[in-house]
Parts: sequence; structure tokens; C-alpha cells
Amino acid sequence: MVTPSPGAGWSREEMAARAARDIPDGAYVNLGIGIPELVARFVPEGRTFLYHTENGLLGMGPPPAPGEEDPELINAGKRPVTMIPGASFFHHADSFAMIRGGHLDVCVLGAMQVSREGDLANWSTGEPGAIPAVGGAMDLVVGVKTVLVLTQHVTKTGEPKIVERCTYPLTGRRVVSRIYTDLAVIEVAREGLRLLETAPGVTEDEVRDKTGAPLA
Amino acid sequence: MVTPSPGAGWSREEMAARAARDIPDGAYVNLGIGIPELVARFVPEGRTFLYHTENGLLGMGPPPAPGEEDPELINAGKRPVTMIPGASFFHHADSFAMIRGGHLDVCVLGAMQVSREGDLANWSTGEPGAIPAVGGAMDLVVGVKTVLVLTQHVTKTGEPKIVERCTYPLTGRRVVSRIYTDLAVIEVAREGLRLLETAPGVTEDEVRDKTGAPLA
Amino acid sequence: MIDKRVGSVAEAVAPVTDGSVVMVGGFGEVGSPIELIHALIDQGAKDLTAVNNNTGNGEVGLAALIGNGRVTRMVCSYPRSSHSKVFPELYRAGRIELELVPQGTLAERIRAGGAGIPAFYTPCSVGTPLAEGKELRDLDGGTYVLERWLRADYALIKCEVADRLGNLTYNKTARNFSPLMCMAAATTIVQARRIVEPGEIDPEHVVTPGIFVDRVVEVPDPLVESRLIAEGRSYPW
Amino acid sequence: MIDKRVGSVAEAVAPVTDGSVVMVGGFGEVGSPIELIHALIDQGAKDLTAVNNNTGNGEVGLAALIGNGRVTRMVCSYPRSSHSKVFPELYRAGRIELELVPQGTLAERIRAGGAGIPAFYTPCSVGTPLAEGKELRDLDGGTYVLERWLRADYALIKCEVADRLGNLTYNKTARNFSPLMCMAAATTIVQARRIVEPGEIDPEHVVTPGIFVDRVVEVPDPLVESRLIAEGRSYPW
Repeated sequence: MVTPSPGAGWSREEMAARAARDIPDGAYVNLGIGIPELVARFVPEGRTFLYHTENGLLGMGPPPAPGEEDPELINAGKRPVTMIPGASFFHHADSFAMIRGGHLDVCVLGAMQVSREGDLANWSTGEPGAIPAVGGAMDLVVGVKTVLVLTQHVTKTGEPKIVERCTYPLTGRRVVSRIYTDLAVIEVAREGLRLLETAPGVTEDEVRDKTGAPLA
Repeated sequence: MVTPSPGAGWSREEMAARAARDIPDGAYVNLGIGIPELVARFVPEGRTFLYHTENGLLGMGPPPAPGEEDPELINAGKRPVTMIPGASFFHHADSFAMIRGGHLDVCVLGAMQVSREGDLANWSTGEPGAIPAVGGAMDLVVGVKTVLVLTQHVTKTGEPKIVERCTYPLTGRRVVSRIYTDLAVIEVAREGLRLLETAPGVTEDEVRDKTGAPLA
Repeated sequence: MIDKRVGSVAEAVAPVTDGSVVMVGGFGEVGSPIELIHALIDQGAKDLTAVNNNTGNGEVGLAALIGNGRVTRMVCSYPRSSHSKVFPELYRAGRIELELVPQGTLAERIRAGGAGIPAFYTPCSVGTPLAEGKELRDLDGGTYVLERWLRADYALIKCEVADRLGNLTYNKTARNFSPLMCMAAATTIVQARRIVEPGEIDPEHVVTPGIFVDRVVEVPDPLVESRLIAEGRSYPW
Repeated sequence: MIDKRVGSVAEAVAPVTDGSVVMVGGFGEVGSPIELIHALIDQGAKDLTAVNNNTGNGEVGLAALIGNGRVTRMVCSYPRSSHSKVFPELYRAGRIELELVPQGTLAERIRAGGAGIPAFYTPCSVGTPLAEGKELRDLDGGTYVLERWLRADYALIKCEVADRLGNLTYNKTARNFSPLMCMAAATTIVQARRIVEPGEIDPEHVVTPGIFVDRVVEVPDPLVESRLIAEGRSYPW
């Protein structure tokens, strides 16, 4: 069930449900860790998505019931998962061949920043002393046909996450197709960002105010 | 059983048996089509070789008894084979990863020409109108740790096959370790060819006469 | 429900267009998708580039596709055959182009195509005529030649068991190039001896995961090339 | 008779020398060869370069190898962990070097090492800090970065079933990097839950053919990292 947002804008669940509506039936989908994982709970009626997890499983199912966990059946976030009938296991080179070779239809990722050109930063603040950790994100953004971003519209301190240029180290250049935030759905078009939809109770002006790049 | 040669020099079987003596116990071995295949019949007492065939089988066994052929179990020469307990099947990229990656210990190949530096020509006469066909030979010669050549010492018309420089298109440069012919065993050393052994009834002078490059 | 099954080989190969690059699984006759190839001959697509280790046998299967004039360019490692004159005759007559690729390089180029690797270096063919005109590079004390990925519009594949999600297993050495070609083609068309329900293939034993497969058709008793050749058959019958 | 079995984990890791490059299988704790790692700690080899997707958890297994000061250089994609401070502390203190590699590039570099491919181009990391200083190349309308193979002196691997020829199968997502590392190491050392006779693993189901494996030791009930961590254990005990 989608939990409605307490105030204006979408809840995390509503954001995930909104993104899920844009994923076609039969798509091969990779979901990033965090909010993106919620997408699996909101597959629209009549559609089937097949989930890939880059540590070597296609046909990932929902989390197991408590006590049913198999310690050697995990996802990329290292959490226990299940598998559906018709699943398959493979090693990392084959798994990333699927990603890099363009065989996955959609991935949904979190973001620290997205630029007007679709550049994504989601792996490092670049601060000295921070332990850099990239995982599979750079492969996903260059390899998967459609990259969707699910993120809060602004940071905890109110700074825009959608910006003219990313100031954090990039994950990839010109890779994001659409951004789903608590306030809006924004398309990354050739000519720049386009506001497709606002959340209930959110005005276009509010979205523009909280966005660090022009919105058509 | 080794069939002794009718005149001086070694028979094909004796050549194969002589080469087999130089292959260590436990070696992973790829045998080329033709005379090299005979090597499998002369594994020295107390040794085990594991045979790889580049079309995707490790642990190839002897040819099947008549009537026992499995049409989908063949070797690189497209002839029916068997498999031993502990065999494995894999696709061509994995098979050539074994070859190119240096995992095979020995391959035994036929030759049209071998040069004093160990260049091998065994795939094409380079004549106009000839259909060039290379198969896996170029991968084998660069990838396998030790490349042995089994060949008649001279061509059907009496020309040396061991030459100063190959005139036929090369399979690989500086790749051959040893040459086993009907007349002699010759090592390809850094400083040139070295005559290691002559067949019974064959003189060193005869070998030198029939060799198109200096023999130390 | 995801269901990649189609009802006939004709339907399976229907989308192939003139000028396509078509990878064809098999090493000689072993693993060759003969029913799909014959359906493609019936379908009529021409000006094809065909990728296979060989050039077919007799006048059936791949040799028939070539013999019927549908292939203008062949990418392969071993175009000679003791059982076929189809390719040699067209080649000598200048009516078919040949790109000769060492077998391991062919396999690796196809894998690279499927894995999104546009180019790689290999030691294979360095110093031989097959490396002429190609970029060479010294790395870690060796000399290597740059090779490019190979991708296809279609792959025609024969497998042993498939499910409706497109997961595949093969039989023995019939596996050969097929798992690679499934990866490297935009549309992969498979004939399976048997189609089963998802889950019937153990997830540990899947050789080609369904993500690489688009269309699956059941052909329970595929023709055996060598038998057809022994009987002197040629396609179209 | 070919027999790659050894009697103990101590014997299995005995040949590892100071300064070796050691690939360690596993994705987090799943597939991590914890008994072999502990045996390597006991064995004492130091100045190691370790290759793994992560940097271990708690103070056992790979984290213990690092924490005991045996690793001077780490090649990995994701060195952060919610369960370990071992690597971050050494890294911030400048006592361990880090080569950060995107996960797919790491996998492909290891495969390339095993497959004799010294370098390849990938689109991954282009335009990011991780491509800085690397050769870029435009191919077929895209921009790609040149990446080099990764090879090791030793691989430490955990598998499910092995035979004495070194054929291996894995369990579910514990497969991860292990089949690649088996290929890329000069000497591959494996701990198996179970060792069976040759032929007991179906030739169609072998994941790592024995040619890639050198030593196999049976560890029927491997320790579970997360349980040890929950118990607050650290190695050496």
C-alpha cells in the first residue's frame, strides 16, 4: 500500500509507485539500494518486471519471511532476498556483461546530485578523509538503457539536488533519463530539464524555487 | 602398440610416442588434428594427461566404439569423442580463455613449415584461390605454454619443412619449442635449432641434409 | 506474464530484414539451428552477413543459406569443409566476401559485443597476415593486436532445454559459440528441443539467462545435417 | 592420478609468499573463504596486495587479514562497510593503499587476466574522476577508457562442491567473483564444503573447470562471518 505523504508532496512510497508506472511490462530492472528498492512493491497491475541484482542473480524475488533467510542468497545491498521460478545465477563478469552490454532496460538509482544535462553524482562527496566507494553504479549508468533517479528534491539542509552542474564527483555524464522526487517528475531532455508533473499540493513555482537549474 | 617404421626413421606412431614422453604427468594437453591425435595412444606408464578440445570440452576421452557415437560430443576435428569422469563443458569464450590465458601446458600441432626461430606456418599455402582457414591454431600457438610440432621431416616432394624462414603465411612467431619428425627430435633454442636425437638408422648428416636451417 | 515462446520457426524468423548481420550458432553441424536456417531461407531475407565458425556442410542448413545466395559476407574462422563446395565456389567466383578471424578471436569479439566492450587487445595473430593493417601495441613485454567487438542484428541458436523466460541449457559440445551469440545479438531467436516451465531448469544450471533471449520455438526432433547430406538432400527440398 | 586435494587449510596456503597479489573470492561475507584467510593470517605472509569487491567485515576473515597488517594495498570497488572500521582506520592513517575500481571493471579486468587479454576498452567511468589519467578513445560514436588486466599470484576461493580434478560448483550468489579469480591467479586455492569423486559433478554443471584450480581442501562447516561478528570475535582468536 502506498502511504500518503503527511504534508504536500509525495512520500517515498508514492515516489517509488510513480516511477514504477513508467517501467514497461516485461522490463529487466536493476534497483539501487535504498528508496529505489521500494519500486518492487509497486509494480502496476498486469505488468511483470524481472529483477537483476549485480552480484549475480536474475529473477530476484521479494525479501524472505523472517527466519527463511538463506545466507548465500543476497542482493547487491548484501541483504537476504528470494528468487522466482526461472531465476538464474551467474558470475560477476556475466552479470556486468548484462549491464554494460545494454541488456537491462531500466535501473533506478538514488542521487546526491543530478545536473540539467543528466550528469549523476551518487557515490562520493569528494571530501578529504571520506572513504570512496563506487560499487556497480558507474557500470549501471553507462550500460542500462534507461536510468531513472529517485531522490528527495532537496538535501536535508534544503540545498537543491538538481543543479546546473554537479559539484560532487560524477558517477556518469549525461546518463539520467528521468528524476522522481517528493515534489515532481522531471525529464532530462536534449534541450534541458522539463517538468512533467508536480505532486499534489505542490506548485510549479515551488518546484522551480527548489531546483538549481532551469525547468522548461 | 607402436608400429615400427618399415625403413629408417620413425613411423607416425613412433613420432607420437616420442613426443608423448616429453609431456609431464598431469599436463593439460591440446592435440591438433591428424598425427598429433596419435599422442593420446602413447601416454607413458604412470602418467595422466587431461585433454582439452577447443570446441568446448576438457576431459576428452578416446574415440567411442562404433555405434556408440554421440552426435553432439565431438572434438575440434569434428569427430566423435568420449569424455572421462571429471570432464566439463564450456562455451568458446571460456575455452579460448583457457588457451589464450596460458592455462594449457602443452599443445601438439602439425606443421607445413617451422623456422629456426620457432616460427610456425600450418594454415595456408598462401596460394591464390586457396580458401584460407585458420581455426584455433593462432590462439593455441600464442597461448599454450609449450608448443610441440609433429611433422614429417620433409614434404612429399622432398623439400625441407624445417627452414631458415617460413615462406608460407605464419601461424605465429617464435612459438615452437620442439619438433618431432620421422628422422629426429629438434629443440628450438634461443641460439637456434639443436638436434637432440636421431631416429634409429638415421645419421646426423642425413638430418642436416634434409633440414633447411643450421642444426647445432 | 513474460512469454517468449512463438508457435513456429517461420514466425520466429519473420522479423529478419535484408542486410542484417546474423550470427548462427554451431561448430560444424553440432549445435547448428537447421530448422531456423531453413525457415530463414523460406522467409527470403538477403544481403546477409553471416557469422559462424564455419560455412556449413553439403547443401543444407548454413551451406544452403549461402548456396541460395542470401549471404554476401561471411565472418568465420574455418571456411573449408570436406563436405561442402558451396562456399568455396562462391568465394572463388568473387560472389561472397570473407572475413577470416582466428577462432578464439572470433569467440572473444562476439563476447565483447555482448558485454559492451568495443575493443580489446589479444596476442593472437600478431606477426601473421591476419594482423596486417591492425593496430599493434606493446604491453607488459608482449605485443598485442587491437580487435573490435562483433555484434549482430539477429542470432539463430539451437539449444537443448528452454523455458518461456528464455533461460537455456545446451547439450555437450553443441554449446560452443551459442551462449556468446545470444549475448551479442539485438534479437536472439532460439530453437529448443524442449520447452519447460520456469523453475524446471535449476537456476545454478542455466547457461544462457533469459535476458539474452527474445524468441523461443520448440523443435523436438531437429534434422541431423550429416544424415541429410548422406541422403544427398539439398534445401529447399 | 591427478589429485589436487590437500589435507589442511594450513597446507593449502603454505606456498603464499610475502609481496604476493592475492585475490579473495566473495561479495561481502557471501562466498568469502574465511578458513583459508585465517590460515593465511597464521601462515604470516605480509606486504600483500589483496583484490576483493570489499574490505571485509568486523575483525574476522578479510578484515582480520587487513587488520593484522598483512595487506599494504587493496584493489576493490566498495571499501565501505557498516560492519568494519579496520580498513577505514588504516586508510585514513595512510597505512594502506587503495585502488578503487568500479565493480564491473573489476570483474572484467580479472576475467581479462584469466583470459590472456592484456587490455580492453569500457564505457564505465568515462567523464568521472576514476578515468582521470587513463587513455580515452572514441570508437563507434562512444568514448571509452582503456583498462588493464588484473592477475594474481594466488586466489583464495570458497566453493560448494569440488572434485579432486579441481572442478567446482558454487552456491547461489556465493558464486560472484570466484570463477573469475580462479582463472586469473597463477595458483588457485579452494576450500570446498564437499569434495566428491570425478564424474559426480555433471559435466554440464561444472562452473569452474579444474584447469583453473590447483589446490582443494575440504571445509565442511565453514564459519559464518556475521555470526562471529555478532559474537564480537576477532581473529586470531
